[in-house]
Amino acid sequence: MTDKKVKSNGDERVGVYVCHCGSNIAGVVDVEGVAKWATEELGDKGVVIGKDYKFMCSSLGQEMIQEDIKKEKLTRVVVAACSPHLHEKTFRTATERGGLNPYLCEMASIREQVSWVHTDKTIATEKAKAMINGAVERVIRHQPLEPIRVPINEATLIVGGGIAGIQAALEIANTGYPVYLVEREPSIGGHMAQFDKTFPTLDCSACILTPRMSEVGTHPNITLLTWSEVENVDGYVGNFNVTVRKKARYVDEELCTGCRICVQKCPKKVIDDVFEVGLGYRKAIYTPFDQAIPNIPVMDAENCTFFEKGTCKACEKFCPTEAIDFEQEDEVLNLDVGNIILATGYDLFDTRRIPQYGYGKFENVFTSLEFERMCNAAGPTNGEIFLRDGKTQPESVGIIHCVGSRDVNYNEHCSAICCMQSLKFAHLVHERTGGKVYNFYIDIRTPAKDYEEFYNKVLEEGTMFVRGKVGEVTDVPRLNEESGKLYIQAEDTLAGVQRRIPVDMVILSAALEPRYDANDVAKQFGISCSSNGWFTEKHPKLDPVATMTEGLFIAGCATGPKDIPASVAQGSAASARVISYIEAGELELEPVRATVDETKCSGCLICNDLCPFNAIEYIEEKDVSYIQEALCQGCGTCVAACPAGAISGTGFSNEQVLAQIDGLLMVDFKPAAVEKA
Amino acid sequence: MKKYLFYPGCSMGDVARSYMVSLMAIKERIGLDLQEIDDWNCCGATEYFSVNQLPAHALVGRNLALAQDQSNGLDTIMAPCSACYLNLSKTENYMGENQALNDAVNAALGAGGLNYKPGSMEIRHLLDIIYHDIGLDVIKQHVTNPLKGLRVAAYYGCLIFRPDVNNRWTNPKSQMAFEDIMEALGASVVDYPMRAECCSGHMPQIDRGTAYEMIRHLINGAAEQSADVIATLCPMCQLNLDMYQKEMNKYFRKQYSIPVLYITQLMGLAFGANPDELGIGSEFINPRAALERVGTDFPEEELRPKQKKKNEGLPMPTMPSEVKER
Amino acid sequence: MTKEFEPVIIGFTCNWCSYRAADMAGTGRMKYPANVRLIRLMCSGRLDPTFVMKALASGADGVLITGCHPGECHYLEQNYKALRRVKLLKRTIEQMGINPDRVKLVWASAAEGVKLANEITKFVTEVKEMGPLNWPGRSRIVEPAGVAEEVPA
Amino acid sequence: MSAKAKEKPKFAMYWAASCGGCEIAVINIHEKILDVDANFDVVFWPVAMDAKYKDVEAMKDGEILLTLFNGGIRNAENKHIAELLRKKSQLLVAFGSCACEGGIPALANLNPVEEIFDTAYHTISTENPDGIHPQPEYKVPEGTITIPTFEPVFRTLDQVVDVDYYIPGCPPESDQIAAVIGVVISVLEGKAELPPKGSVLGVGNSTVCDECERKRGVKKITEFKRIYELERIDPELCLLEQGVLCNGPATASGCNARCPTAGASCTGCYGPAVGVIDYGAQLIGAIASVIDSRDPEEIDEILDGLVDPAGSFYRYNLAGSLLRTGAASWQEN
Amino acid sequence: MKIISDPVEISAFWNEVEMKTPGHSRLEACIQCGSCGGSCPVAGDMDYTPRKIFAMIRAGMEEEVLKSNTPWYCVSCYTCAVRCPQDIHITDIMYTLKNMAIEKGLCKINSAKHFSKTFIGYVESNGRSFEFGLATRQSLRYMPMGMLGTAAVGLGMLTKNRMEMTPSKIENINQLQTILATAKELEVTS
Repeated sequence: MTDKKVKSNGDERVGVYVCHCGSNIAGVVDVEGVAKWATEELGDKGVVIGKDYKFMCSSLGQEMIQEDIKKEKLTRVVVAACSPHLHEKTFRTATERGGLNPYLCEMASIREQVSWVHTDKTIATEKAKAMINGAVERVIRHQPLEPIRVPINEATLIVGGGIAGIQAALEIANTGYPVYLVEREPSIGGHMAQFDKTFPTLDCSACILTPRMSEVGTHPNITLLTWSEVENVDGYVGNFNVTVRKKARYVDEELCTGCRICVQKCPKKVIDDVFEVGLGYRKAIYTPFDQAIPNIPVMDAENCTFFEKGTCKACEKFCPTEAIDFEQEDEVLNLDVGNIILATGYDLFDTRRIPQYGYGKFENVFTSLEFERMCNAAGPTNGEIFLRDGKTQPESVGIIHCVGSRDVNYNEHCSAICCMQSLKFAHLVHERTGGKVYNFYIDIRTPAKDYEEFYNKVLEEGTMFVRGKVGEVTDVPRLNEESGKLYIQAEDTLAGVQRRIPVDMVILSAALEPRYDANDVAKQFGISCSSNGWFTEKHPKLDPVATMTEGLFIAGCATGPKDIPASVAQGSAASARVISYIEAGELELEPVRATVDETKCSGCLICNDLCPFNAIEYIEEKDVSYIQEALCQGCGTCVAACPAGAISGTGFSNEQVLAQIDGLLMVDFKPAAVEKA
Repeated sequence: MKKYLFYPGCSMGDVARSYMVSLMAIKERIGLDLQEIDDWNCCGATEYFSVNQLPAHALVGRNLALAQDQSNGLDTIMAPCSACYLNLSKTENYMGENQALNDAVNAALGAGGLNYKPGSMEIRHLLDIIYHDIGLDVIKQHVTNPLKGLRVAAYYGCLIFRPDVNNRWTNPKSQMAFEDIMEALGASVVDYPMRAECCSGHMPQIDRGTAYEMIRHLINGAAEQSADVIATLCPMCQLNLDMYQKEMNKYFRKQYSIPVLYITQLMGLAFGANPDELGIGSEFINPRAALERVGTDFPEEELRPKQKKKNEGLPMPTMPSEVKER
Repeated sequence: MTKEFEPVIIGFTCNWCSYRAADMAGTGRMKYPANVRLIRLMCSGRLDPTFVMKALASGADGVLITGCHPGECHYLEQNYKALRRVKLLKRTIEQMGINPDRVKLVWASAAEGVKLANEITKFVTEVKEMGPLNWPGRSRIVEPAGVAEEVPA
Repeated sequence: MSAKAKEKPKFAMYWAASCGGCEIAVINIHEKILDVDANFDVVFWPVAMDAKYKDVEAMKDGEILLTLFNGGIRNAENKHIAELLRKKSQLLVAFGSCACEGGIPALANLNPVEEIFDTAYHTISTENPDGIHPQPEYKVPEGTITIPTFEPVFRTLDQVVDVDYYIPGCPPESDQIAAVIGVVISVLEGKAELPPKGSVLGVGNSTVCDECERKRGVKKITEFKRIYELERIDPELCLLEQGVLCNGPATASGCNARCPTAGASCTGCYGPAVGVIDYGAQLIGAIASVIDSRDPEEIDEILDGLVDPAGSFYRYNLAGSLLRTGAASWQEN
Repeated sequence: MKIISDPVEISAFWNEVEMKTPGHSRLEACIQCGSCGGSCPVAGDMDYTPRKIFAMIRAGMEEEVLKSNTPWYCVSCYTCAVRCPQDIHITDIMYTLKNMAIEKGLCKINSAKHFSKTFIGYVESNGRSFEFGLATRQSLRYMPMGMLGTAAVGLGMLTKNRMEMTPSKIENINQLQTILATAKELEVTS
């Protein structure tokens, strides 16, 4: 009942151009024959000329096509030559110069798919004919297409206020464009703010970071939204609409002067699980650290005595500017931005997952981040290296590498920074306690500027290196002389023996892991995570800060473990990409897109979840689905999935493909033809 | 009544008869209905696998096949011996994931007119059943004679947690099953760091020096915590710690004397059964002295978890009830 | 039937991986039988089962569908949809008496020119063994007339 | 016949290979049937009146204005009459699923002729003590009697003759029939134009979901169930989302979603939406897309829940599909 | 000094180990981290740590590996296996090495070998193991010095009614024997 034969409207005038490519094609395919055949046999389809030429891609070849379009009033062009991935652009441009819409040109790859891979001339020639025939069938059903142009909003959203996010924000802001920097925590700074020294130069983390932080805090082009989270993302490159929830601080940012009297007066002391990673205390109203930006405290309602018991309000009583506001509520902001950079960073591996290392069981087993805080002059021990008792200096320290990294039971990846970090720790222990240090490693990886030199330095300081992944950490004596210490049991793989090394303190160089909510974030922004949970780049090497979604960029550890220099570099790279978009003012998108015919759409909601780019939205009132043109990447999955045939795809429509199938099948292998008759 | 297919394993017939006796003595009380697999054969222990693996798997395969044929509706095999438990579940599991092995084993079984379809049987250890299916509440209900003050070292041995082919013990909470059960019986469970270390397996047959050192390590650990009893879940463990304890003493000139009893024996005692109902008396280290204390009060300090003296220093990391699953 | 039967196979290739693999096979001058004729789609997710039905009805003896490896789809996850469609499609045509192996799904990345060439060679031999499909509809593609005549009455 | 009647345009209806439900559907238009009589001279309608083929043969070509042809082409007789009526009618309408796209009887295209006969004559469901097997020709004392020969495949009307319009449905909804007749009449009265040749009449331009009242969300199918396997059928929720295969999304609207509304899943009698080339294939593409799994084995497990895919996706469309038949029914051997 | 001429591609020995291990040993994935050697309760008494054994297998040092006591000292406690960062089936490989050592007559740890063999002897003739026979025969053979001690133990076992003087036998022993025989043939042919 429905027309199963896809008919061409017959009134197209097609030119077929067969390229010799020197002898590359002509050597195997009878190019003259094919061109002749096209004119003679495909006339009924509208082929008016078939020509062959030595090098179609040469300027002469292109001009020939342009001329014919004008002289012969061609409406369609077929070029049988190399792969479209090589010269589609060339011939589309030629077609355009000839005065036709560039998308009315189709290529048949008779070099890569015929002359280079087949030897039998007859068969090769037949296949070439088939492919040209298919191309003709297809091209006469092409629609003229116009590239989609989208204007680029100048504002940029950056999610994550770690060093990568800070870098990106400053680069863009300094170029003169507005930036919204959203940070989940009360202050920007990220993990870097927690560190003491940075390898290999050993300059103090705070000293190099805080100036950048305050620059962000005061920059006229940067709107800083800390204690805030992105709730929803709509729109597409150039015009994203983002909803941000600004959590109640219970402190009026206008009135607060950052004097922190409230913090001093607050009677409630709680363990700081975030910034001090559980190693120190903070108040119920607090700023995570002294140089916090913005310098405005946050009230932790869960622990605040007033919110618990209804009395106290010490902070309010003593606040000189009456900035405390217990009635304050979350604020929901709507931002229009043109581009988005995700710099959401990493989580530290939960070392409790490896029970045999005894973290949480033995008090003197510490994580790398705990140790960073301990070494930090502003940390809980004012930079002194103490055992958990808070006063004794360890005489011997064991540092275990690859805890939760390079281990199929936890994370297969190498966390990249642990080797250098552990070497840094070794140095700090030497420097501050003069104690013995053992590093237990599988391999030492120091592949960056001055890293190996640092390794040598640490070796010279007398750090002991045991090559072996630690079996277990225990406080149970096994050999007679043992007692009262922690014993690190490992195989010294270079000596080929098992060793039990007594230490006072153990530091676990824990793995860097994707954020626990990385997958949700990815889904929310319409990008994807690799199987191990890091954000996926558009291309891991050639486009490391872009994603498959236009206008969405990624930087820093969110894409995989990185040290500070690499994170900073990526922040700059991402900002450069954004700036180039903004400067261009508008973006041209490939017009290969899908569209919904609303009259046919029944709103059955089959297609809506199929698009990884969230391009398909369901319009309740009309009960139909709608495809956001600029978000659509043109894969065509929804076209194939629409049960009502309501979605059609430009450039690859059913009619085109079905016609091409018929076209390809029409020419038979001679022998086969005999068989089948 | 919860019903299971029951694979006792050779040891339950002789060296671990008391395990069998005590299990039989308590099973009704806790609502355990056991249908012994008819004409089961040895699981091969570690020995058979040492010589040729395929026949070893076939050996186990026969048990699985028999169970499958006799199951009528039941899908779980309960094994009280950790070694049997491991071998049964390992072969079951390997046949499932390795087609070649599956074909070979079934070819062998075929010769005996048998066949086993991987996945049709679930293999579980007695501890698993008691803890997950019966549950602590039921146990508590039956405690008439709480083991008050009896200091127990709950010893799992290797093969329950490792290799754990079916991930039955991944949840850290369940890794306290044995301790929890002992506490449910009213006993005082000591912190026993060696709870999951090796009892030395077949080592006494191969190198006594090595074996005795391992045994010493285990016994010493229990002694350090001044445990009255080591509670076990596996004939091999019981045998090594009990039978060779004196030998080990001689070897190292030590005077350890810690009786080693089966989980089921201690349950029986708490349920008010008398010792000989439970096969108590066949141990090499006489448990009487220890058991006489049952009921008498004992200072509670130094129990699991070790009381930490108030910490003025840096706070300890908080232990989550469950480790974050990723 | 003395002459060896030469099947005609239609291939649907993903623009990002397997079509480039075909290019690579070309540049690498790898030889494979000429029986396969490729159609470029943007993604294996574009594969409409109708295309396969059409190809089989119109005289193809086999259909080859190639896409990016699972997890490597240029459009993130659309190749899984292709996988599911092909699976369901195979079940359906099998019921209609067509050997489901005449439809084959192959993952081939842009780097796997060799793999693609080998897969094509392999598939061609497989289809040769299955013999011609020779669906009554096939001559419709030459002369679009009612199917009635070709059905043996 | 009255003199006036002669002036009336001629109407014919024929019942080829089908169940006859279509005929009843026409009667179901109640008093509107009188309009038919009022406006048409019914010259040929075997179910309703006595008429002989020769009467039709005697007519001049195109003498009949409108012929509603229900049922597909299964035997020589169907074919002969189809060709005859084509010649004699100005407007030949494929009426009902069987004529349009094959309908239920076309599912027989999955089996070879012998099997069809065996099933019909020699299975326990048939009482046939003398093992009678029909013969195209049979000698009796009086001579040779013949019955129409059975064709190897079941074909839609437009696979045998040229068709002007299509009215799908199993059977077509009576109000739709009435509406179409209404149109023709108003055309006769010069009040309306005929729709373009080949159009499908009596259907909406969307699909069943468009008319279905059930609540819908995005679909993630983790398991296929047959409707009786559901512990409880949610009266509000989309059946597909409850794991029941429902062809509604792919089936042309026009039936007011009768079945889904009544709690039975749509089986697709109204055929493909306008412009869809192969109903079953389209549906396969859609259903497979919303299966919620990436693991090949799991996918297979889920698909195992779909017993008889061909029969479900091509329930009414096999003859009209691209492949048209199963291999068995035409392949020699 | 010892220099090993590198085996072409993968050594035959390595292949054999891989082939004889049910499932996939993942031996090729070893990164020589030593978490096995670091976790092993008997590493101290082994000729070579498991890690080193794997390196030797890759180097094709068949004789040294099969003569070593390492596999025999493995108590199959699976500690290494569960901790291995590369999920190498260490315990299974140890079993394979034992099989091969016996097969090729390279096993130097007679006590272990014979213990296993005796054990198997009983299993194959009775379908069940037989502690008494085992203990006594093993002691007589390998611990004449310690015989007193063990005898005492053995005696204790009897008096404490923890040992049977006679082995118990399963009913359908023929079936079991056929199965095992077939399995052995298969193992050879495979």
